[in-house]
Amino acid sequence: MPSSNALLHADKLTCIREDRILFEALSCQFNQGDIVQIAGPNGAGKTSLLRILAGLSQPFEGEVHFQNQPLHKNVELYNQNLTYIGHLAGIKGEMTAQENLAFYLAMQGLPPHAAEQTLENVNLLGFEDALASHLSAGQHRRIALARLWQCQKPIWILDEPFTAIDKQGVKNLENLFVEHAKQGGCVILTTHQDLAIDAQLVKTIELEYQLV
Amino acid sequence: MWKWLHPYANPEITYHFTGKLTPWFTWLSIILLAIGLTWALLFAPADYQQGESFRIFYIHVPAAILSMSIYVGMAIAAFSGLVWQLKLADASAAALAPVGAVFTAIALITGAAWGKPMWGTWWIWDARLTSELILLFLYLGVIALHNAFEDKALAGKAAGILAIVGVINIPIIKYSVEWWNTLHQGATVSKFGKPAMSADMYWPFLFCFFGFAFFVAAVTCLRFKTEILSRNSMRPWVKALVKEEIK
Amino acid sequence: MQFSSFAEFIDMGGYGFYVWLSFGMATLLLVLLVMNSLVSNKQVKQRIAKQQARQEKLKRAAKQQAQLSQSS
Amino acid sequence: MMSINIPSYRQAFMLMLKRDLTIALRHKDDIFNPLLFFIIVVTLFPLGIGPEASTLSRIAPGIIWVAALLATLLSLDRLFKADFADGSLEQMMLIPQPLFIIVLAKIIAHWLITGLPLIFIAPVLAVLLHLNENSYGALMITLLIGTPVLSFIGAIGVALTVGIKKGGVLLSLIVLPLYIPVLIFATSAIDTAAMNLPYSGQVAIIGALFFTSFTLAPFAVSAALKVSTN
Repeated sequence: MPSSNALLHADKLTCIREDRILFEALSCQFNQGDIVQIAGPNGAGKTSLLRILAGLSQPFEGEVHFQNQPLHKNVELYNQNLTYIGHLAGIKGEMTAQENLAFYLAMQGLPPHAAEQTLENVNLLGFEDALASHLSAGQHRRIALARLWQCQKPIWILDEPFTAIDKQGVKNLENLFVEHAKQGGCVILTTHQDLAIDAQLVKTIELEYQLV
Repeated sequence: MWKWLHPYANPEITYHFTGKLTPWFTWLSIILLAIGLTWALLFAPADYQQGESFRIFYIHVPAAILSMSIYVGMAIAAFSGLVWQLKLADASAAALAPVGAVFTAIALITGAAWGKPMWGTWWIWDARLTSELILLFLYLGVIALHNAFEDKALAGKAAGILAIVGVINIPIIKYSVEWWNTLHQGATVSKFGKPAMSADMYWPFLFCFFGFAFFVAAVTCLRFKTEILSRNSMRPWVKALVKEEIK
Repeated sequence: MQFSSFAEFIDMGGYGFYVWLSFGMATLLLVLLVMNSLVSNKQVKQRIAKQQARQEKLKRAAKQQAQLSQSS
Repeated sequence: MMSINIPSYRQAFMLMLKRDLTIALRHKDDIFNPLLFFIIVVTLFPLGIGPEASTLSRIAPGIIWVAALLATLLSLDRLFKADFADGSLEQMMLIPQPLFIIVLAKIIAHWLITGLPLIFIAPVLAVLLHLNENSYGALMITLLIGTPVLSFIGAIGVALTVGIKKGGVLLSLIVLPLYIPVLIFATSAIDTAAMNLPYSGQVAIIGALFFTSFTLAPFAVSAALKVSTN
């Protein structure tokens, strides 16, 4: 049974992709102040698990609960509390870095002028007016991640956030995660790198590649 | 309210239940069709206007009625699959689509073959033939969409949404085509008046209709079983069942 | 019985071609549908059997490797 | 819980609309290619059929409307495909506002970019096809309320096929049969107008189709997108 302060808990999730059971009857919970790393080899279902937790995919069986209520009953409330950044950065090449960020901030109810200042955090100052199609994949990812610095939503679900990010950037992100957790947030992420965060702060959920 | 449905939501139980029903449907269909078609071809009287060509009626009309009702049935199944998240309802919708398409094709072909001696041409843009043709397109769209997805559960959901959109459109399309038809052709083409059917025409028709209906049921059961298997291939019961059957 | 001879039955009062075309095409389509349903049923079962065989092979390989790493 | 002030439905709608229009205006091919296609298809007909004015004016409504259907179909792919490919669609699914608001904004943006230009160019093409002089009003009205219906219904088809790699042909198979009623009533309204008869009946029916698709399509699109992004 999940404890009452669980922000998010998964109840007996089963995920099936093209005739293969990725995981079965997986239960886990995420509390305020948690940094949870989902680990496992390629094809173990890390991304699928994150997408199910974010409400983007439906599990074959089982359910995700947010504040002890099934997800499908309060999608809007859940989405108010969730930031998900997946493999794809969701950056439009036809818009500038600043416009891209400003759009996502505005959808959270934040003023667009916050965008310029936030781009500084991800080392993109000077690129505000560059069309995103002229920027690299790493820079796209940094634009996408930039909104985390402004983000007031407690639950962060991040799929491989460190891909194509330089060392300093990774360090900044890690500091941000710790800060967020201290303020009562919850970070769920996958990564192939070792986190340089105090091991006591990080929980790990290990997914195995199942043969059958 | 839907609690009583629960055992049927279990794929294993449904699979075996369907397996038990299939032979009943098959035999009923064979018997009814044997009686109905023999009666229709040999013993039913010829129509006083259309002569012996009227015998096409015994296939054409059941096929046309079934083609429409299968689409509606498919949409209802898809709707319950979408609303109550019944995975088996999606599977049954997927099983129905090809059957419906075949009956639509039969209705079209027999309609054309009946039209040639009656109207002097294989095809006229008659309201009923036109809407039957559009119905065939709707079926083909559903089938093509279903085949385009690799994940069968997603395929069922997507095809289901299309079937529901289609069923909302069918009355609109039917109405618009009928209206278009009267506008452009007026009374120049005499449609078949509803033939006043005598009892010796009515009975063979009923036998044929129910024969085809049970045929639909039998084939749908078979396809439904296939769908259940392919969607549950990772389940132990499916593996055991397949191991037993393929030796 | 409406027909006095077999030839008359085939002729269908002059409409033979159309009547038999209808019945023939309908039968053909229905037979094709049944065949397709039977074949796809069989194919699905074969696919599942194949997949099962492959998984068992993988499992055995994994077991062997585990034993090897244990003994070394 | 931290307090978060989320934008209202109207604000979210406007944000989305503005974003899509900005992208389209910077990517001008999206506007001009379907328009060019529309013009070329219409010019092909006289070349294929012959230049007699009477024949052309007889079939002009059909040609213009069929070309409009095909041009809309061609432009539909852009509606969700780019957003699906770069991950923006996922982000839109996670916006706190109901999905149908976002969908509605995107469809309206699509119509403003592709449907509206068709309406402006259609009278010029009608001149080339010797459309009956009485019919111009009917042509404009049917295009004005008919092309949004095409966008709405088409959006359902795109939403269903967006995750499929070769969805182009499939899209036309799915969508074109659903376009038939609009085609029938629109061309008939134009024909009726040519005979100087009142065509308000047909326009009323297209209007009904417009409101039906306006209210129902966003929900169907939302459901379809959830399946496609799964």
